[in-house]
Amino acid sequence: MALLSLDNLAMYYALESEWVKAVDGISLSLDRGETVGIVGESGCGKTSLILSILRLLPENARFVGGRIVFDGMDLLKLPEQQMRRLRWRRISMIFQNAMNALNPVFRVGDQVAEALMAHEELSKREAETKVSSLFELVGLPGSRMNNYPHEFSGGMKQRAIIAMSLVCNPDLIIADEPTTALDVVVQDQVLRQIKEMQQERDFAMIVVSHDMSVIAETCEKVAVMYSGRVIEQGNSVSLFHDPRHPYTMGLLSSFPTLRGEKKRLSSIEGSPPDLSSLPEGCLFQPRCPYAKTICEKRPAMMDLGGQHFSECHFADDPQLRKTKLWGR
Amino acid sequence: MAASKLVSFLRTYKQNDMAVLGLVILGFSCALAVLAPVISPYDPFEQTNKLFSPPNLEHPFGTDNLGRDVLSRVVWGTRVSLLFGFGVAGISLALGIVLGAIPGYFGGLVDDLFSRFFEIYLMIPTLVLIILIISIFGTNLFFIMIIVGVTLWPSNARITRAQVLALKSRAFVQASVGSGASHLRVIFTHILPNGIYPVIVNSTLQMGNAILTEASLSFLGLGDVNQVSWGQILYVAQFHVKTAWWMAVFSGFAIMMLVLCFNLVGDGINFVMNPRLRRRTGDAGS
Amino acid sequence: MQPRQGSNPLIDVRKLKKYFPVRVTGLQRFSLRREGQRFVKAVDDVSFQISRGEIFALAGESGCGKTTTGKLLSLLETPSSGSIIYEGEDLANMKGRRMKHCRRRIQMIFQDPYESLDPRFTVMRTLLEPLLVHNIGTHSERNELVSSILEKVGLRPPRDFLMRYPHELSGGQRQRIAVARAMILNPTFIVADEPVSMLDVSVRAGILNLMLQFREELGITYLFITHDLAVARYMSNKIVIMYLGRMVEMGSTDEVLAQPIHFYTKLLMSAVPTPDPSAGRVRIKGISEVADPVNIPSGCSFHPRCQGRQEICAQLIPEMVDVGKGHLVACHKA
Amino acid sequence: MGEYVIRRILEMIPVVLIVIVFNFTIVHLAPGDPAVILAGERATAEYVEATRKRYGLDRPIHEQLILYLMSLMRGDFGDSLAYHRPVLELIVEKIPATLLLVLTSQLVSMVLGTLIGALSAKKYGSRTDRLISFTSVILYSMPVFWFGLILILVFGITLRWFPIWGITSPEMQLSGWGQVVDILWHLFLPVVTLSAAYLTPIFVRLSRSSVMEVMKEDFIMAARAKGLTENVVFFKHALRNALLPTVTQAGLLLGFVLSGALMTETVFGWPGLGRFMYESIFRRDYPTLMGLFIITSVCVAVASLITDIVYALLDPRVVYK
Repeated sequence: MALLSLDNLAMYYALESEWVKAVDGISLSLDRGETVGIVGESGCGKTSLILSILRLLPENARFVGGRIVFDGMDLLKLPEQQMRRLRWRRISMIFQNAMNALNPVFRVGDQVAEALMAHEELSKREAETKVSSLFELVGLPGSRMNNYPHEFSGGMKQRAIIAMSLVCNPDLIIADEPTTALDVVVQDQVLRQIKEMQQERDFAMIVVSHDMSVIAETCEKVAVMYSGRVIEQGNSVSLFHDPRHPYTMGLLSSFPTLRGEKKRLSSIEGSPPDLSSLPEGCLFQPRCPYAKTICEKRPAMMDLGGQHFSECHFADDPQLRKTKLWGR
Repeated sequence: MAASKLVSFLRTYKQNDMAVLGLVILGFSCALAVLAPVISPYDPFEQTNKLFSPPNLEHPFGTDNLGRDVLSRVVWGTRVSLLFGFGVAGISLALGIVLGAIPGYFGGLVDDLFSRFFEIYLMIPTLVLIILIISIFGTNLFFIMIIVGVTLWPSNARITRAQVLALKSRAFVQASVGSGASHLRVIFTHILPNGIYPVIVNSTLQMGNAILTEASLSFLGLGDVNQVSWGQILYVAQFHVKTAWWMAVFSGFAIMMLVLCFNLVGDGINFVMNPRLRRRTGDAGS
Repeated sequence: MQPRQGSNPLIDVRKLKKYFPVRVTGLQRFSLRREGQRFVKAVDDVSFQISRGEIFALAGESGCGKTTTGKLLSLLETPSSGSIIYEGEDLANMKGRRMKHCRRRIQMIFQDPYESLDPRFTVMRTLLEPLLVHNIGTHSERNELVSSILEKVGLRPPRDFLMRYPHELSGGQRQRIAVARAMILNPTFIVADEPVSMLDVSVRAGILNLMLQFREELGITYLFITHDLAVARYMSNKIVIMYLGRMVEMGSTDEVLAQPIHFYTKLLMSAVPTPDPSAGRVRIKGISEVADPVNIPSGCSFHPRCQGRQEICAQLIPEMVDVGKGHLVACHKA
Repeated sequence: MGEYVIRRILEMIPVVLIVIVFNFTIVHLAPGDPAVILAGERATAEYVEATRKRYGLDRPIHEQLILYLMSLMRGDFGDSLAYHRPVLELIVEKIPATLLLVLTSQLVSMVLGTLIGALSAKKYGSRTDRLISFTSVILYSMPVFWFGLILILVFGITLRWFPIWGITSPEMQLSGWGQVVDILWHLFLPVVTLSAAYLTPIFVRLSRSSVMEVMKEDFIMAARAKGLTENVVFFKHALRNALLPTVTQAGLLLGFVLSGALMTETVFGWPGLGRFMYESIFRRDYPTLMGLFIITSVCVAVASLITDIVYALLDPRVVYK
């Protein structure tokens, strides 16, 4: 049984006169110890999706359909009290901006210990010992526990956040753009740290990023989000080597690489639809160079075998793969 | 373009009913001030032998120690208060923008001097200073207006400075500088239009403060005796609270309403211009 | 894309320095113990030449001084010392009319398109401003120019965009407006500071290709500032790698990125992830983080993080040494 | 820390100097003879001449300033025209009463205001929030002395629950705890006046807006994600951070607070600096008014120092060096 499965999940924000369909029918599953990457551009609903899992949404958010099943429990039916106990103990997070995720007026160590003591009957002393050894594990001197966040550098804060996410030994860690704010060398170190921790502790992970390279290097499975939906998903090797959705193909040909041959890049013209007035047909159709009349209809998720799915009418059409869609 | 901006401003402003209430009171007060000679039933200076008569049909707000009609005095007092409020806020706004924009934009020594000055200003109890000056130099209304205006400008200057400082490093301002625009052009077309609204809000609040200050000074016996002002009425009233409560109650209420409307309007402008104050909601879930 | 290395470069930067005094803030201001004034050496002894029609990349991590260098070259900051020779004139400490004249020729594209357009200005007004500042053309000529530049940056038809405000445009569209604003004065040199790093991945290529197109068609020269080596590789023909205000390696982009010599360049390159799940990459274990720019290490500022450090590295600042084909490295081991 | 305090005390010197120079300038700019201003309009010719000698008003202007500074340094603020006693002595006598009023009101207002404002922010947009906001803006709009008069009218004159004048009831001849209770009883209405119509609304607004700001921070989301209860999130993480701007503002408001206290004292006959100032205005007692200006400035400066220290205790990011 999957550790986490989202089943046709839909979460909208209620504005005064309209719905913003931030998550609009997403299905996704994740096994123990597995890492899935969610990739998408700003405004595609990826942050809303992960906050839905933890039920940490603003008050105007409404779940309008679907289920979130975690370890057999339907999270949307769980009373708030139990949901709160589940947070961090079972599902923890690594935040995008470590600077802002740490409260500036408390010691870093205390903030890590706080998460532990909220869920386990421990004395302050015991908690501190545990935090200290965790600090050493992520490569921070244990004595640094007593420092305040402003005394940490960016990379150190991100390490502290990693330590914090591990403190209750969760089954699942959600990492929201874990390295976006960091320089490339530190990013590399942090990503490696996360990977090492995962090998040691064997937790499952959801990594959210706009950076295809980060996803490619860290995740076994990838889901590509566009306008509140997952439009393609599969294991990362097949998705990166054989994308079956014009959007994914476009994304992959839109950024340069440091290694390998130099190719002319192409961009995806236009912009994603407004989440409060989505088009009737395929969401990507207005920007798609391959669009045909059939695309006026919303495509169904097509199973391409080998756990590879794509929401394109032509996903199994060999012609799509042969056509050079992007780049003049 | 300007018209459409005004329309959209008013549309958001309308959502805040308290702010609308403030605007209504303000309109009413302005009308009273303009129409005072027509509306007020008696001459505010006219002394009669009906001393201390409690509110009745003839004198809805009663009469004072010299037999003057309190209602008429309150109506006329609106003029002085409004004039004082606008005058003080105007002086403070003009000084504040100029003296705040210069240190903010040019920085360096001028800015250091301004910061030092402001720190010192904060430690000076302004009311005591105003009292000292006015008690020595006399209580002419316009003089008081200038003195109060001159003591209030630093807060406008501080806000202007902070705004200018924040805006001048913004990329769109840098872009304008980089394209060769002059300092004045940058300040007047990019910085001030984008940064002025907190200063406007503060000025609105200062109008209320100015009116309260005038009332306080009058209450302490430092008002202009040649003017009919609410503070003057209260000054006299304090000696007769036990016998003639109406003298104190109505004029004080008038002050409160006028100050209230400025505060509500200030909040209203802030509500429109500062989207962060509006409802926290998630939208396009980035 | 071989750089046409002319005998007289468009821009010749010599021993450029920019030190910012460290401002004491908050309560430290009240300290009785006044230490000597300290400086952040944002740009320290930087020299390079940019030829006409070249795209010259400045790369490095945050705080390496690349943005400050860009500001110095676009006249938004004045250098502490050194000179920037542009068409035979020194831009450092330039003033008045001559400065205004140079500003017309040198334009800038900023990182954040949400920041670089005045939120109260329509597209029309944003694009008219530089023309008005320099008193170019008649009313109708100016309108003509605005429309044609919108056309050139791919915002078609222009009339659909003229009356829009920045908040009514997407990130990519805004950045196109920013490019248009830089191009409308017909400049020779453009400083582009991370022009795509704030944009969504899918629209980045559009901006990059637009800039390449202007180079090909109009011979625009660019200083291209980026933290992303892959983007630098795509765009530039020459590259400088900076670290803590100093240049560590310079040369043709292909050469430097194919055969990096400085340990810092190697470290940077090894840290860049690959968008290919099956490609393993060799990672150099990085040591700690960039040092505090106020307390730059002695000698080679990179030495505490360097795998190949020797005794001399802590004592002597290495000079840029030519290792052949215009490839320069500041390393004692080079 | 100690060094920092010394530094801050040294910082006050320019403030005091500026205030003194200000006084000096005013006296010399004023219409009429400075000696008459300092000696009082009804003073005899001999007394005016004696005053002229005393302050050296017949000497060149820069010597006068130095003389004035010197005499102030000796603690000689001149003699009160009304009491014929040294001004400094009179002022020092009045400080404790004002301090009692200001500190009590400030404490009550900060605690109440912060909690009410936080509640308002927590229930943002609700009926409670609107009620709190509206009430506080109304209270804030009242002239503080008028509110005092109304309280006197209602609770003092009509209901006779509280005394309306002074700090004690001398006719009751109380001592010990009885006296303390008597003072508190007299203190009640002035404190209510100063808090309700002046200070509390300010703190409500400050606290409301800063709590609202803090609640949007990422670390609040992080605290919730950690599975902390909403109370811990709010009281531990949000309120502590929201206090910081409140304390800063409280420091900036000190001059303003003093003004309110002076007005309140006037209405209630509270025998502090405010009442004293009122009497001095009435009697055109300029040496006293000038002395009051200097002393109140020093008081505000000291209070701002204390505020800064409190701030530093709350915010670890502040470093003393």
